[in-house]
Amino acid sequence: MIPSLGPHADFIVASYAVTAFVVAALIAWVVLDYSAQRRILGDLEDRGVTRRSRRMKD
Amino acid sequence: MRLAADNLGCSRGGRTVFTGLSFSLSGGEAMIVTGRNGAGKSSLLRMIAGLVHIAAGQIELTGGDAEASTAEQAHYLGHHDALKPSLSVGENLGFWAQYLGGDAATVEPALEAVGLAPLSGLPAAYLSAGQRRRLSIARLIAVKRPLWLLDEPTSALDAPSQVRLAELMRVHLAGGGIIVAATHGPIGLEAPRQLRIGPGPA
Amino acid sequence: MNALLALIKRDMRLAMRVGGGAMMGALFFLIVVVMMPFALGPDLNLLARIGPAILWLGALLASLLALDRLFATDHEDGSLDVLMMGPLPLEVAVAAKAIAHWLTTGLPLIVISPVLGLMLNVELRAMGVVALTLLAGTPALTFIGLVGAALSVALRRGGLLLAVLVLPLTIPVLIFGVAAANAAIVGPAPFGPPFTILCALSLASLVLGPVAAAAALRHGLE
Amino acid sequence: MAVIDLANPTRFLNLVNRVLPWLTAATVLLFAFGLARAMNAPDDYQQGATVKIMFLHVPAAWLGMMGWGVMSAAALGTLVWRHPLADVAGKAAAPIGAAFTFICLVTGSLWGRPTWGTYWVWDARLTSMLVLFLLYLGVMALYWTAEDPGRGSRAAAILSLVGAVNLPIIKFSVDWWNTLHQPASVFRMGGSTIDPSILTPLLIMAVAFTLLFFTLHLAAMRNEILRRRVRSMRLMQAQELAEAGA
Repeated sequence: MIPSLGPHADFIVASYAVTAFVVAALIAWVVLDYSAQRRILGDLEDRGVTRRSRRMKD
Repeated sequence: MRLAADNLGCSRGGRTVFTGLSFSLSGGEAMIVTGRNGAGKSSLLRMIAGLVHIAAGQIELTGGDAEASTAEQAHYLGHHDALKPSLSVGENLGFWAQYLGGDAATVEPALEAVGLAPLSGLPAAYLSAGQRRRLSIARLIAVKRPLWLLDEPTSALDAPSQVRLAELMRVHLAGGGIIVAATHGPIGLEAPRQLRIGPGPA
Repeated sequence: MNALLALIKRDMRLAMRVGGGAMMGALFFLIVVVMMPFALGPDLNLLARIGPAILWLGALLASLLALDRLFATDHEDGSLDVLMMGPLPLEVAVAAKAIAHWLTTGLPLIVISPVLGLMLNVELRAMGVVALTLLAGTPALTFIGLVGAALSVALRRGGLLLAVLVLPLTIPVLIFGVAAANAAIVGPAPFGPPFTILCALSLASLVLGPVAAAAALRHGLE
Repeated sequence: MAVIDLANPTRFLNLVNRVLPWLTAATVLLFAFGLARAMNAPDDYQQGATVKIMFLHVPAAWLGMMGWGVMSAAALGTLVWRHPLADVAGKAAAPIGAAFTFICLVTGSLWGRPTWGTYWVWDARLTSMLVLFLLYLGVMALYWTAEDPGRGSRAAAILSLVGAVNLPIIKFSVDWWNTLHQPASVFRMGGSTIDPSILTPLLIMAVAFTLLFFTLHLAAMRNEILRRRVRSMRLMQAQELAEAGA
């Protein structure tokens, strides 16, 4: 299944590895940022802080 | 504990601000410095804090830590709050507590004392002017130093906070501390000593 | 010691938070180095020959550019007053700020310099040498710049004044930094002497810089 | 009606929450398909197997440029229509566009080593991408430096539009500078010479990368909306305490 990559296999593998790494970093950034923001929001809501828009509705 | 100033003189940019100023305060005493704008109230406080060069005369704090200079035994509360907006309330106070020789355990009670404990995790950028001022005052509580130099301490504070500050000052004086405050108005202390700098009506 | 670490930690934290300048120096370095071939032409042989010099000039400008706010922000928000009343001698406090600044600005420059070396066709081994000279020399730049930063606070003038004050003082660092890099890459002069002098310059400025900066700050308080 | 609905961040969040799993699944499937086709693509008669780098390099280049396009469109939305989601979209696009441009530069450099014998050549294409990368870093630095998100996003919007106008000029001048100094001897990957056996996987990979871009972009926009919500709640927290007279 694995095709031969010729004399420059290192560079090809390196390209795919770098791309995979950068994409993984982007995904990690998005996911970690999401959970961090959710955690802070949860903390604030636990402390009873409300958003302005919600308070006006009450 | 005694703070004595003898024949102090101050000049800024070649202009003489005041000369021949002498006073002496012992532990538990507070002094209010009054005078019109530019009379040198702030300069006097900064001189005692070691932040302005003493042009003439001398200042001495006796009966405290013999190893430390006057500046190291004093807290100076200036016009600026010495806060970093990107650090949280707790981080700001925690840094000053550590830097000035206190320890981290004093941060929480100090925030409690100025009523900012619920905001500990909030970046200081979100604070109002009065809250920033109170956080600045918390520094005086977190690290124990006998001499408080307060420049317009009540500015930006609302009435309840002024009452709270007066209470903190009374506790400090009762513990043998000394307060020198420059102010235009009353700061809520009973019968402090008065020092008027400069000629003319206040 | 506690106070010293607290100050270093605070300054590094400030540099890395929103509004901080941790990566700005590295970004400026990148841009200055990338601009060079547009002026010189993309001749790889020429770039390889003058690559170390370009990298050194870029690092010099980048480390000074980020320095002018070092004391200015602390001065404006009143922190400097409180810093001066701490138990640390002012010389030590000033050195702590310089260390934090080097860690957040100087170190990233060295870390990205190999990538920029690649673009200037500097070969890999030579790039290691250039990075080594930068590692030895950039502390000198920071600690010399420290004096300028303190003077510009005292004189209440920032920005370009700092560069005008400090750039002439960094000439020796530039000379021996580039000389050491070139000696190792093209020869024929030995690498040892200029590199040793470079290290000596860094060590000397490590001592003299904070003393002079503290004197400038104290004097500026008149 | 639909636009007004989307202008409400809560509605938008609900939409993102519903769409994101499907989009993620589609991206993964398309990547699996595209990578399998790319692996089995025949070698180029001139460049051999290194042509496989193209399946990453070319889509990354397209998306690097498209990222700036998204930012410019968002900038128009911010400046002209003051759409509340527009500056969220602009801010979220910048790091993603920069990352794809970075992938393009690195894979280009790794492709260049066997092709040109050196990692970096000041070739017009790569140099233009490098300038684009620098512009991305500038915009990100601007977002990073501004403490007030509103002011920061307007400044960044102006910078994105100026960049969008400038990019063709930069491209032209870099081409001119490059031909002035070097004979145009670098390899070409012009349109019609590509064999379908390579073109098909390339197009599949391009679509996969595009889906990846939008998946990440939507997720990053959701994060940014939450971040702004945190900010406004913190402001409320400080204010409520002040009102309580504490």
